[in-house]
Amino acid sequence: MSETAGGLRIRGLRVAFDGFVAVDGVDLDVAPGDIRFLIGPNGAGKTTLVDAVTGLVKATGSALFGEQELLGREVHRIARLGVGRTFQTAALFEELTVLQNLDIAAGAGRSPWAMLRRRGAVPDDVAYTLETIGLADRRDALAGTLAHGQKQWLEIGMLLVQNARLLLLDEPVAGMSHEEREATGELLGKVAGERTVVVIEHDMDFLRRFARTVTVLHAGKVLSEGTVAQVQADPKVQEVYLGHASDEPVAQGAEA
Amino acid sequence: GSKTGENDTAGGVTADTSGDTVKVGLLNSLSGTMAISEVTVRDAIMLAVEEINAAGGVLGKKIAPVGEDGASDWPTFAEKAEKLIKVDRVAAVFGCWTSASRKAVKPVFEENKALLFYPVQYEGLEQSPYIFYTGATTNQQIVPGLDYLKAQGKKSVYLVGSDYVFPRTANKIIKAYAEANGLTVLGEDYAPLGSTEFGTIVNKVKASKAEAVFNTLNGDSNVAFFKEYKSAGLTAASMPVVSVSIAEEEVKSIGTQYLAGQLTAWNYYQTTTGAANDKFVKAYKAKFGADKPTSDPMEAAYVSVYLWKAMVEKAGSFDVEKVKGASDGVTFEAPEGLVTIDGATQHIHKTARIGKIGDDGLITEVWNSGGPVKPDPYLKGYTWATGLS
Amino acid sequence: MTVILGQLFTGVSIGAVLLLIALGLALTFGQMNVINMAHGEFIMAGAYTTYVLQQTITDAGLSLLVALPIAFAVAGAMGVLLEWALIRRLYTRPLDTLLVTWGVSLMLQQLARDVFGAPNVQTAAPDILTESTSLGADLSIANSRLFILGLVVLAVAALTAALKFTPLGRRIRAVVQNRDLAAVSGIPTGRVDRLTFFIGSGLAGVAGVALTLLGPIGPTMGTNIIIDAFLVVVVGGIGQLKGSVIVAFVLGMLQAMVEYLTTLSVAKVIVFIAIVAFLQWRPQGLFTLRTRSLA
Amino acid sequence: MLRIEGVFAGYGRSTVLHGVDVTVDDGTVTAVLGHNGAGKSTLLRAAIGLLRPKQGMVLFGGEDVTKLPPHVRVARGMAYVPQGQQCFPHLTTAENLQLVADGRRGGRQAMASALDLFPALHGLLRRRAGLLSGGQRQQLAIARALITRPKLLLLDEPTEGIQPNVVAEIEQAVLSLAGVDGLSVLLVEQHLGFALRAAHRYHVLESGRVTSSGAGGTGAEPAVRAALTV
Amino acid sequence: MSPRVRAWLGFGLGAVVLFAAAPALLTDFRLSLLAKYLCFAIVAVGIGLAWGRGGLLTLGQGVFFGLGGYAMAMHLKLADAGEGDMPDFMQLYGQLDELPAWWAPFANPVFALAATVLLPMLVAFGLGSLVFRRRVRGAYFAILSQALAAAMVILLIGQQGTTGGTNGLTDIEGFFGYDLDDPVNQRMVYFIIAGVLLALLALTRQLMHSRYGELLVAVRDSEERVRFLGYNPANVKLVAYVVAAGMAGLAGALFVPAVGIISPALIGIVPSIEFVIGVAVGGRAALLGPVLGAVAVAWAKTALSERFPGTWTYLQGAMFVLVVAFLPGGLASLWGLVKRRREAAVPPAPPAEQPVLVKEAAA
Ligand SMILES: Nc1ncnc2c1ncn2[C@@H]1O[C@H](COP(=O)(O)OP(=O)(O)OP(=O)(O)O)[C@@H](O)[C@H]1O
Ligand SMILES: Nc1ncnc2c1ncn2[C@@H]1O[C@H](COP(=O)(O)OP(=O)(O)OP(=O)(O)O)[C@@H](O)[C@H]1O
Ligand SMILES: NC(N)=O
Ligand SMILES: [Mg+2]
Ligand SMILES: [Mg+2]
Repeated sequence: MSETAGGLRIRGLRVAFDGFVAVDGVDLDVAPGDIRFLIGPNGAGKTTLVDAVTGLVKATGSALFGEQELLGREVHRIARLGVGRTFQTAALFEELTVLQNLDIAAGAGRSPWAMLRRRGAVPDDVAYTLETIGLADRRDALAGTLAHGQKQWLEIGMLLVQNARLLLLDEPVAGMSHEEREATGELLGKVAGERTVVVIEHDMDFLRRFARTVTVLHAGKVLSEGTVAQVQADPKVQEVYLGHASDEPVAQGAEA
Repeated sequence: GSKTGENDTAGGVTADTSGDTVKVGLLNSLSGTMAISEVTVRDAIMLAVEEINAAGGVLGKKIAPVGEDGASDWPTFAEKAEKLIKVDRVAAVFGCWTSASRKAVKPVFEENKALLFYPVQYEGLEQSPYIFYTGATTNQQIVPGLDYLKAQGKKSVYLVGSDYVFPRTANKIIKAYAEANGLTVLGEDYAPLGSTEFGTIVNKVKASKAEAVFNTLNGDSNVAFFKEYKSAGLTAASMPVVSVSIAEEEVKSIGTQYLAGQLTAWNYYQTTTGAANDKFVKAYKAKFGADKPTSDPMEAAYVSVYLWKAMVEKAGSFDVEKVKGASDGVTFEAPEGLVTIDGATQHIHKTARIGKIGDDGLITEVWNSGGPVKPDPYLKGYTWATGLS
Repeated sequence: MTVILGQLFTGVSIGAVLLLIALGLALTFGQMNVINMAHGEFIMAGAYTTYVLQQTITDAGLSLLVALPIAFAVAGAMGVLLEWALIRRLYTRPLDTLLVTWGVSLMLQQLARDVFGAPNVQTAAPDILTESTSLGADLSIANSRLFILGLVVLAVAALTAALKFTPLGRRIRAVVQNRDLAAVSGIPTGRVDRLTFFIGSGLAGVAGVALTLLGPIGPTMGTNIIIDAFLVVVVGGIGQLKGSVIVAFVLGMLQAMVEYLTTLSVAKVIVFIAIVAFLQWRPQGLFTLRTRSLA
Repeated sequence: MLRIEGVFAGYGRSTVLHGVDVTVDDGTVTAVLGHNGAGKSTLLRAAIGLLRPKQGMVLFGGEDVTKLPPHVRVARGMAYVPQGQQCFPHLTTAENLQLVADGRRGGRQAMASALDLFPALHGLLRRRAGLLSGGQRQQLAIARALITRPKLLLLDEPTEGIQPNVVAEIEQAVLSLAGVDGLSVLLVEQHLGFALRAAHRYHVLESGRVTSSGAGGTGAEPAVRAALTV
Repeated sequence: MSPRVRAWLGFGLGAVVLFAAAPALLTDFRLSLLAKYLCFAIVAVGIGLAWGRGGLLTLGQGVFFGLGGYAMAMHLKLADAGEGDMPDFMQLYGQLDELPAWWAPFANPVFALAATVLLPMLVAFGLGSLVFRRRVRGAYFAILSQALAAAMVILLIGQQGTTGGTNGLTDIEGFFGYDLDDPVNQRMVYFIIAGVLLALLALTRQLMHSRYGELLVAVRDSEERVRFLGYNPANVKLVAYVVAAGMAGLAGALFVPAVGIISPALIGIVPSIEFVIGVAVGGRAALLGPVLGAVAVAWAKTALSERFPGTWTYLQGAMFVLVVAFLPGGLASLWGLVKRRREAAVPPAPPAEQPVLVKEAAA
């Protein structure tokens, strides 16, 4: 695996479910090392886009990570190319400990021989990540017993040890307190650069603090793209997503 | 330990005959698919044991039965046989129904030089030195059944059976017979034991336009087969079925609605005449209920206990080898008529009977062999059968 | 030609029997995820109910008709008892229900043996159901099979309507999909579970009554058919009644055709191979309900 | 309306709540704030009856409901929106709502007004809920709870995953329901701004204990932040 | 005590029980029964791995047990028959003129021995590859594996001439030149079985505690998630399934000299479920649970049916029901429960709560 992050280049991505088009011809370029925020109304197709890129749903078009075409590959092969993701509702191995969760995430490239042996000491990257995500003291707790927010941190931690070069994070700070969002944001800032990060979020404060570039999806299409300020100022975005003053009725447009 | 081929160092286990009782083993399926049939056999054995005990026992000792459940599972039969022999040290074991269970226990009895009395009609081609066969072998049931069909002028048959040793072997014999006797076998079908879906088989039978059906189905399958048979518009008049595993008990569970007029081949029916049978039927009903019919395997099991008693008394000992040695020519006035042990084969002379199922659920004899038929498990006396064994 | 038509009908009727047996499972297994190995013994209970009724109601036709609702109630009640005593503790570990109910099925078989005796028992069928309807030259259709086909059609229609359109149907489905959420949505989950189990088991009782027309009535009558019935539900797609319906008839047809050309044993093996092959194509059964969650 | 008194609760052998007292007065909004893992969700689960307290009492409308199962509490007028966008995945959106409306007087109308609050759901009525997007599911979950026309609403992070303009709507709705219809709300929320704007009172939960409480309103924010950063 | 020390002590204790205590205390008959139970225990160890750790409820282990058993029995039958001769049953039922081609290689002891393990593994690999890759799982897999057992039985029964049909292969007299009638040789067979069991336990322990073992649990909990980490869960499951099949095959092979018969009755649906129940009764996820359970269930079956031949099925059924329903961790969890009770003596034992809001009904 190359040590430099690749960029993500999506062309004409289209996902349809029994006639309903969830992602409708999206073009998207994320430069290597960027942190791109992906926002848009509920049901705009953000998660579906990530699903398509990671092989969970079938899609047409093209999604290149670096030189590699991702579409049409199996999920685990895409993961091995260095694409990692988190889920909108946390998906952990609930009956394994925090440490075991991380160790498994770290180990997809291990040889069969290594797999058949015990984990000796805690691997360095795992130990480091445990500290980073603040779960060092819950190392031996079963993941199923973590609180909601802790689970999300663990998920991010798993991506880190997985050494993913393209991180696709689906609402990573949902349910986190303000301080924790800050910490998470800073963490993301740190890992970007050598990795390319795509974050889906609805928290505008968070977005303002940490986004470099933003893409707005609406009804499966790109509605707007640019810097935080540009996007915020876009009346179309205000209309379908941000809303105006709280007393004004807001149009809902996500679904026909 | 000893290598194969070296002299057998293992001796038999001698029965425990100390005290004033002698133990015998009862080995039948009380659970699982075969319980349907085997429980009645157990009942018949118990009846014989009680009668014998009431009459003073065997060589002055009361019989103490030790029951084990074979659970319709052949390896379990083997385990339980070994337990009866080695732990309980019984003088003889009565039981088994399916040939598969007998095949499973056979080495156990041979290895331990212990006695098994096997009470069910079977496919022949076997002769273990430690088994006494009190049910019919093929020349006492299958062959007479075929002779009867031939005498009725039937020219073609369809063979239907359960998928296991007895029916497959019986059908092999039937085919050999058919070839030599101008009978055409129009088809042959097997259903796994316990199978209850006979739509297709009956369609095939019907389409074959055979003049008769020879039925070696066992157990539950018979019920489904005959219900389907009647539903297809086939009757005893248009296409009679000769069955070799349907006795009074099965008739009762299928219903005369479906069976009336059909034929069976056995050595005994509840309606068989004679004082010995009157006594047997009366005693059985008194013990187990007036609605409980007696049947051929039950009778054979009942007889087997008396035969063992007679052998023991003739030998004057419970010792297995002595009992075996005394067996030849031992007779018993059985419900089916006089039976005699053939010491050479350890089978018994039995009267063959063809019966017709009546509306009352009883089977009445329509033909018999006129007297006991000498057992011929390897069909050595039949030229058409050369090459079968 | 008549043979082929005859076999076609045999296939349909095998399918009808399969479906009748599988219908209750489509509820208890398909909807509730309970792998009830004692389902066969509930069928047996239905058959014995017919037998017991015939001891007092001697008219075969009448007793059969009376037996249908009573067997439904008897088997249903057994189901409720089972649910209350055991199953409700096992909703979080669905596969364990298989093992527990296996134990229950052993006990029920022994119970039948002790109550009714080890040998099979007999019931009389109304004469018309032991005969056949002739459809011209050599082709006839067994009335008992027609009766069962009618019964199945009726049962499927009623069950479909109940699940799809009634509040009860919604509740049943909601409870299995998310038990806690159902509870906090105001649904008495315990009662819904028991009711579902009552209906599913009751259908087994009805199947038992119908089976007295075709096969043996004895302690082990349930064991032989139960695996096939589970296969029907699995291949049809868990949670989907229409899948079970289609699959039952397709398997019945396949079985009849292959058996006609070969033997019953070969037909069973081929059906199995066909099922494995089919699951290669549709691993979650004919009809599946996908969700986006990873569970 | 709701009084939680000295509740100890947890999972298996571990205790999460250590003697929590929280009161929600009639027609008011009470916010529960706290870090991840503090026990906020656990508190709501104990309140609705998914978790039986090891000790302590839950009183609803003056009645001790500690031993009542959840569906009975719902019948008495409690409603609960769990954390995590929960739904009945194989039921359609309409069925998810209908399920709660079934057999309820005025259910049909309640359903209509819940849908008015979340117009985005209109177009999704025939889609199975398991296929909805996260935010759509969350909207559905809130709508579902409102259909019972509860007296007390337990909301566990209701705005998680919802687009900003809809968050504003929900905020409006909560305020108006509490103000106009006399609904009481127990609100767990990370979004401090929203929580304090909506709440009449707040409690901060730390490691299963209430460590500070006070009156709501945006003015309380500094105090709460201070309490939370300890 | 460190886990490693405890493990060694455990193995030591096991060895003493199996190699010293049991042979000293039991009669030949009971020892031969124990040998049989230990064969079941070997199957159970494999199921513990595949099901307890991997979540693969395999209701068809009888098939692999049978493959191993038949491979061994075929060799022994051929050896009994002697060079160039056919086994007795073939002459009786098969009326074959010569040995079927697929029997011939089993005359070679090395081939036959290898086949006892490799054949089941190969079949498991074939079926597993198909099924796991297509993500057939949960109840689907369970029912399918059960149907496999049914199909296998039907197949064997249908081929009476070459497989012995329902009878199976019986009347096996020798074991690589040793006469199986001789109690001394029976003991030898027992010791081999006990040794194999201990060795497989050691192997399984290593597997369970390895990274692979953790991954297996992860796959059980969330197969899809594992995929997103770059693993192919199909392969992870396949390993457990194939290993379990190999163990079952070996157990079947050892069963033949111990009991002297292999037949379809040992490999169908019922025995396959009984294997799994043994594991559940003992404790599926623990290392020793399956062993304890398999031996306990088999022993109880023997003991109960001897003592209560008419009613033992009630007792057996009740045992399955009670243990599985009320003691999900099996007998192996009793120890932990007792220990916990004692620890929890001061604060009242809290009621166990169900996990909250199960996101979606598990398959
Ligand atoms: N398998 C599917 N079948 C049908 N419709 C689907 C399927 N998956 C997603 N959808 C629909 O596609 C649309 C896009 O969903 P997606 O989850 O991508 O939205 P999102 O942008 O992530 O929204 P949110 O912010 O609420 O998470 C939604 O309307 C959803 O209902
Ligand atoms: N099912 C469970 N089993 C065991 N422990 C649990 C379970 N659910 C939660 N916990 C533990 O209880 C504690 C409190 O969890 P809870 O979900 O109430 O926190 P929370 O305050 O709602 O956090 P968040 O803001 O992340 O939702 C946490 O430490 C968690 O690990
Ligand atoms: N011997 C028989 N009927 O199996
Ligand atoms: Mg989303
Ligand atoms: Mg929470």
